[in-house]
Amino acid sequence: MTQKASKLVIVTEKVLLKKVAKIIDEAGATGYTVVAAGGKGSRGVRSSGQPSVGDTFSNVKFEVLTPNRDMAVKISDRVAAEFFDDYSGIAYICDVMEVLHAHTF
Amino acid sequence: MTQKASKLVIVTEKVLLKKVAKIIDEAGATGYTVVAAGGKGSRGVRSSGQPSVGDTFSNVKFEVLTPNRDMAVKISDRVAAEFFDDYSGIAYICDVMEVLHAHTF
Amino acid sequence: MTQKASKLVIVTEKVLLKKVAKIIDEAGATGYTVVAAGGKGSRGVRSSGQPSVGDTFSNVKFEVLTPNRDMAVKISDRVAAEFFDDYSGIAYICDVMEVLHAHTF
Amino acid sequence: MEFLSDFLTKFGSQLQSPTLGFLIGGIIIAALGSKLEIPDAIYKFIVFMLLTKVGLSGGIAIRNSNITEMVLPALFAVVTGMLIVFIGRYTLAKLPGIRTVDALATAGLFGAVSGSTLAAGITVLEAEGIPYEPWAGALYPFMDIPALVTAIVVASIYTSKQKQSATAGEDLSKQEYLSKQEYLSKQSVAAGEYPGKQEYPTTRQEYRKQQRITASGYPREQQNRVKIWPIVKESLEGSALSALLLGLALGLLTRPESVYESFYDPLFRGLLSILMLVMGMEAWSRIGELRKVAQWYAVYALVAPLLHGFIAFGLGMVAHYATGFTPGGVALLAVIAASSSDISGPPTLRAGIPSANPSAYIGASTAVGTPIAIAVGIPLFVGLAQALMGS
Amino acid sequence: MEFLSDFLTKFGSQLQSPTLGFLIGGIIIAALGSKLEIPDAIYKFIVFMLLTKVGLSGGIAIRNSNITEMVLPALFAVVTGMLIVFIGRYTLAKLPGIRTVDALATAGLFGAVSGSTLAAGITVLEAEGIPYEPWAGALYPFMDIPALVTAIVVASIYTSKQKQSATAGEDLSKQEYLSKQEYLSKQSVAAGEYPGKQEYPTTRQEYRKQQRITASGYPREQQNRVKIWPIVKESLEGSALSALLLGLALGLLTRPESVYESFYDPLFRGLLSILMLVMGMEAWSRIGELRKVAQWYAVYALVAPLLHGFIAFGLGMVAHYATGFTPGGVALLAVIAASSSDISGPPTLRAGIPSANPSAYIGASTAVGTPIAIAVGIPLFVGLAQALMGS
Amino acid sequence: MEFLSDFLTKFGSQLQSPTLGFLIGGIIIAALGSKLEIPDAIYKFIVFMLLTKVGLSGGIAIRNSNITEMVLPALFAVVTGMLIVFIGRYTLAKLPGIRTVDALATAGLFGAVSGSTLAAGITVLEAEGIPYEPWAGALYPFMDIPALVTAIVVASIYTSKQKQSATAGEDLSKQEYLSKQEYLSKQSVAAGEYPGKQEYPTTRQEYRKQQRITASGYPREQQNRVKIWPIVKESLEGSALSALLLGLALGLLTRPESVYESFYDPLFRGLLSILMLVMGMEAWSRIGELRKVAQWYAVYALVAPLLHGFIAFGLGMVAHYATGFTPGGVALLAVIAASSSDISGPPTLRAGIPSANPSAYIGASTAVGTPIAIAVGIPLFVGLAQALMGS
Ligand SMILES: Nc1ncnc2c1ncn2[C@@H]1O[C@H](COP(=O)(O)O)[C@@H](O)[C@H]1O
Ligand SMILES: Nc1ncnc2c1ncn2[C@@H]1O[C@H](COP(=O)(O)O)[C@@H](O)[C@H]1O
Ligand SMILES: Nc1ncnc2c1ncn2[C@@H]1O[C@H](COP(=O)(O)O)[C@@H](O)[C@H]1O
Ligand code: NA
Ligand code: NA
Ligand code: NA
Repeated sequence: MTQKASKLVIVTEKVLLKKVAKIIDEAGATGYTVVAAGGKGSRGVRSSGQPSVGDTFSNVKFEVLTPNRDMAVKISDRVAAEFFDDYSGIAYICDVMEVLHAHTF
Repeated sequence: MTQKASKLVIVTEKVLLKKVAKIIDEAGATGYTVVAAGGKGSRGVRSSGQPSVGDTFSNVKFEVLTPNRDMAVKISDRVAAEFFDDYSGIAYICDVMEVLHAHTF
Repeated sequence: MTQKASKLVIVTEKVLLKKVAKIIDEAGATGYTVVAAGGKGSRGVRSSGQPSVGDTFSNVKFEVLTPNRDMAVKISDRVAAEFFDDYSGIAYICDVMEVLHAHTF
Repeated sequence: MEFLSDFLTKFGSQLQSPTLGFLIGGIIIAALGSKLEIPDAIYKFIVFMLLTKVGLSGGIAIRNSNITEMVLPALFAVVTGMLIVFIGRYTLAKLPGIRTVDALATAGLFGAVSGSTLAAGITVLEAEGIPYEPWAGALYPFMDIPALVTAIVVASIYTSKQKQSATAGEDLSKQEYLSKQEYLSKQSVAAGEYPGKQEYPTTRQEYRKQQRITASGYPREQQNRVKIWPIVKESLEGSALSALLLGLALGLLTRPESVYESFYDPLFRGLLSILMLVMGMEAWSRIGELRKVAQWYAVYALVAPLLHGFIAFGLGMVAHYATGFTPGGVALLAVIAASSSDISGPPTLRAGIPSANPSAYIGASTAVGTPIAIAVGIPLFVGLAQALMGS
Repeated sequence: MEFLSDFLTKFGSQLQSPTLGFLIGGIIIAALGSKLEIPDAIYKFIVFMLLTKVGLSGGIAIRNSNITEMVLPALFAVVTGMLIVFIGRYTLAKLPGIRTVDALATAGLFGAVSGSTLAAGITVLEAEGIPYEPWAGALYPFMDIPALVTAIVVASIYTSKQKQSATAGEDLSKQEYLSKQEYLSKQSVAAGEYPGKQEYPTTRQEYRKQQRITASGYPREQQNRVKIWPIVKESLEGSALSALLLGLALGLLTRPESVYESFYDPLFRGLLSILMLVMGMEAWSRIGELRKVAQWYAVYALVAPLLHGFIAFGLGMVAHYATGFTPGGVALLAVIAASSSDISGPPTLRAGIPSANPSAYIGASTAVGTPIAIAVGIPLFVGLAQALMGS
Repeated sequence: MEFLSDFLTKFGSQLQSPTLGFLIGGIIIAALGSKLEIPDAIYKFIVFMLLTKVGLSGGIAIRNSNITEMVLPALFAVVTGMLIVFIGRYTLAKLPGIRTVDALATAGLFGAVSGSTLAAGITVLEAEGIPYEPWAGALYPFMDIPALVTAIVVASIYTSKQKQSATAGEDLSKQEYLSKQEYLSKQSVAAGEYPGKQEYPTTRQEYRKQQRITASGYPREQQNRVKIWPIVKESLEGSALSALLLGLALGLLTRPESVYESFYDPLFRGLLSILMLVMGMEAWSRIGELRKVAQWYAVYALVAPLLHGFIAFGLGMVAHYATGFTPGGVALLAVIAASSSDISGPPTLRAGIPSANPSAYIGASTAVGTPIAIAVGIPLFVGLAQALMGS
């Protein structure tokens, strides 16, 4: 018996790492996965003064599996409301995931 | 004529990198992609003694495209059976992928 | 009112980073996200002479959200035509994405 | 006249100093498209090494010195830091096409301090054999923090005021907006206030007009009072200031002479040369960002380092005559003022004035401000200090 | 009495040594929330440099020395390493609320050796001018590997026994379980034995009760005999031990004096100071993990380093009177025993005793064990060695 | 005879030099499966440091020397670089089972220059006290770039010719192919010319046959003329050559003596020892790739470094008798020729001859070519230089 899930993806600026993680936690998600990402969007702007000459990525990509679509949309709405006016970012969802194995879901 | 595929995602501890890769290989998948990941789940535990002060991610995320759902489930079952008792990890699947171009699939 | 989208994923060699990004730009996508990736496919070959002893990944994974399937297929076709004869790589698509929040989409 | 020719000679020889040579070298190889890359880990390590060294030497020195001498220069550092922000508020921000928040963030960054410029200044003073108070490097936080705090506070007050008048004036449209908003939050519409491939809009009002369906403008909780302590804390916690203060404390409270002399001191110059190379490459790569914003930023970035340096030099001379602050110390105070923050400042401002455009302030500081401070400011103020000593 | 006052003086001056200063500095800035970060690449490089240096100097020295002298101390190192595990097995593991596998892993880690603590001990001996056998650093693997092997072997035997009795006792429920299992593997149910946001359960039996539908418990293939060679191999292949042994071999077989004297030796102290900073920051960041597990771990981590050190010091003194092992060498043997592994040990244990909770053993070792070994152990055993020399 | 015994003595003592010791040590620990890892950031930093040092010392020296002396050796470097490619074209490429593009890429890589081998050569010359022209390191680009350009140009010409004859010969099948192609591009079929888990095919024709539905073969736009400047530019922009040229320019135009003497020079040998370790570990890890390709690559990689070195040594001796090129300079020219590029060459070739198999050229160069050049080439050519000096 697998468990249907929605997968919310949020790509935004690295400086928001902790703040977005907190929102995800507060929404009651059982966890999240985060990877370093680069990218290009409508705003070609780097958020920090970190050397761009170096080899660092300035974005982070969050992936959150939620048991229902509502929770994902709630997280996305809150992140967008709090940050997307001033920071670059995108949020999208895919509703056809199935969790095969997890410690809690 | 595109080729339908299932995408299996496994997020688990970095120390298991080689062992999980071996299982994927043995199951007959044509390949896999792996990225460094951080994350939070039910167990907020780091597996290694590697400094957490540093900038390293302690998880890895595998993505495996398989021609059918069965192969993905088989890989997932084996990884969960061998490791998820003792190591943190999650496995989920998405069945609506289509491979557009690949050297072998 | 969310916006339906296709998600194109291209995993290929790091040396092609800029060239693939250019193709994506030219196809009119609103953006892309890229992460460092490792992996194994039909060709177990590293593209560069960069030390494999080090800790670097030699692939990149692009994720591009496109408003329609056609744009994604166009990008994928061009990348495959220009590079997949000589470089390793895979391209696949998932058509059931929904963009929740974005600056332009 | 003699001073000018003296200065030009000094400037000519400065151009041959490794510090400046590597800076210019970095600009040139970046311009030529070189793929040379100083890895991020090395960059962070170098910053740590340099600022720990500055801290250690300061701490060791303070142990044996009369710390009350530091009071007046430290006070002047605070004054300069705050003054720089207000200068920006009433010059840069008044120029056509400049958003006030962008101007304030830029002025804050130019008021804040660059560890690498400070290190370069110390190297030149030592190469020229000009004595300076060993605690002078510790003036860093006294200018850095007040500048950042002032910029963020003034920007917050400004933004609140703007919002209130906006609410008053756009009452009706706001109502429409809110009902649309309710709809949106239920239907999860793609959102974001920045328009697509257009030019960066200069006022919030413009934003609204350019919106697509993907627009945002979510009702944000009103933040009424700006809290100062979190800003100070964030500054102190930054990696550069942390390393400086750690070194200071270790120099003061422990006996780190053995590692200082065998490790931190001898590696200082060499590591600085690499950091200068990075600064040069950075400067070039940020030029593009500077081009995207109003040209006034380039003008400001050209003039401000020297102006700020002169102000600090003037105040430093007051301290020179009042309490015997050495000419070398005066020069270092001026260099600190001329510098603009490259490591800790930008993230602090990004969080503190989120509506400001980072391309404006980072572009202005990194692409023009820092090279000017190092290439023109340091030889200028060191030259002035030598003239002061001669007199 | 005199010894005590002597020791306290030494301890006071140790507090001012750069080694300890940077360690405490690291704890403090981490506690204050500093964003200072020593990149992972730098950390790995420093570990490589320090252990290669220890190896090189050992190898160069062994070339000209009578290697048979090493036999007794090496034997005592092996004995100490194994003894430490059994002490843990019959003290820590017997305490209430402590899982046996967790206790064994913890004891294994405390029996294993920390390259950074060893390097810190060498620095203090050299600063105090106390002579020691140059091959003493090479005692590292003789204690490290036996401790890890013993811990893993004992844990495996314990676990197999537990499983057998469980199978016997839970025969019926097992049948139910297996049939459920078959069902599961066909339907791919989400699985995993650890419960959600609850406290870490202390027995496997508890786990079962807390299970949700996502539970696991897949029939694992029975591993009947523990193989020792793979554990030894894994230890030897670890980055720290590899660097030490590489240095040793190069020192023994080639003539690396030129690079040793121009590079590895002069950078040693400075790099060590940075490593101490990392250790301090690590210690603070692991406190949280320690809090999640039973308080007995903190008690163990406080007492064990000194106890282990005293045992090794005692054995070392036997070697001192029997074969003339120097007091400095005795102190170093004690420091090695007092240290707990921070680099290679944890991953080896994670793989070797997978059911043990890393929060327990890494928390105990990094947050408390290592600071105690460096801050209390090193001055204590060096002081004892000096007393021994005086007598 | 005497020379041979002399050489063997020298070779024996070379085996004990840290340079070679670390190289062999790296091979051995990699073979033993050690998890020791020199982080990528450190590797890049070391390469930067070494080549900047070589550049700086060259630049400082050129300032005071008669640069016209450099003309003949530089010309010979160019000739050698190009010659090496043509030798590969008419030997390696003619062997059974070798694809011409693979052979050309391999020859290009062996013609190009390795910064680490050059640095190792300099260290040995200095250790032996053999004088050499300080600008000799600056011969690097004069051999490196011509070799890469020649290889890429020849390969492009070859490939175009092949395509034309293929088009002529396969006219009918091509038509079928194209119509299939149209279908494919509408239906987005999985594509790619390399077959699955089979052996690497040696001709393009073979590829076709092994194709699955996932095959590719998209009509590519015809690139008629190879442009040379982009290849030269790409070489110059590579990180190794950038650092060398930057150092050269700074040494020539500024006064970097202070940082050179306090930083770049003293760290040179130590950093080189670490780089040698990396080279050794790399060599081992690439053996697997070499095994996948025809054995002739191993033979070529064994012979070519010495052959190329002898050619350059011969030309260098012409310069010795003609314009007084020192024996040390001759040896360095030979070492440069014997070396094969490890940093900038591979990506340049990957982009320039994309159809060549990187396993072939990187495997041959890294796994065999570089160790041979360092372990046999350097002592051989240094020994020859000493014989030349003695005569
Ligand atoms: N169409 C897209 N596909 C994938 N990622 C995107 C897309 N648009 C934006 N992104 C990601 O979202 C980040 C922020 O976008 P923006 O706010 O538009 O600058 C970019 O840096 C990309 O990483
Ligand atoms: N709900 C979730 N969404 C996304 N990733 C998750 C989720 N839960 C767990 N993970 C990932 O799986 C890893 C292991 O989870 P766990 O075994 O529950 O500690 C975490 O570190 C996350 O990276
Ligand atoms: N079945 C697969 N699933 C996921 N990723 C794959 C798969 N096959 C190939 N890849 C990725 O695509 C890259 C190139 O594949 P290839 O061209 O077959 O060597 C590999 O390095 C993997 O990262
Ligand atoms: Na300033
Ligand atoms: Na121990
Ligand atoms: Na060559």
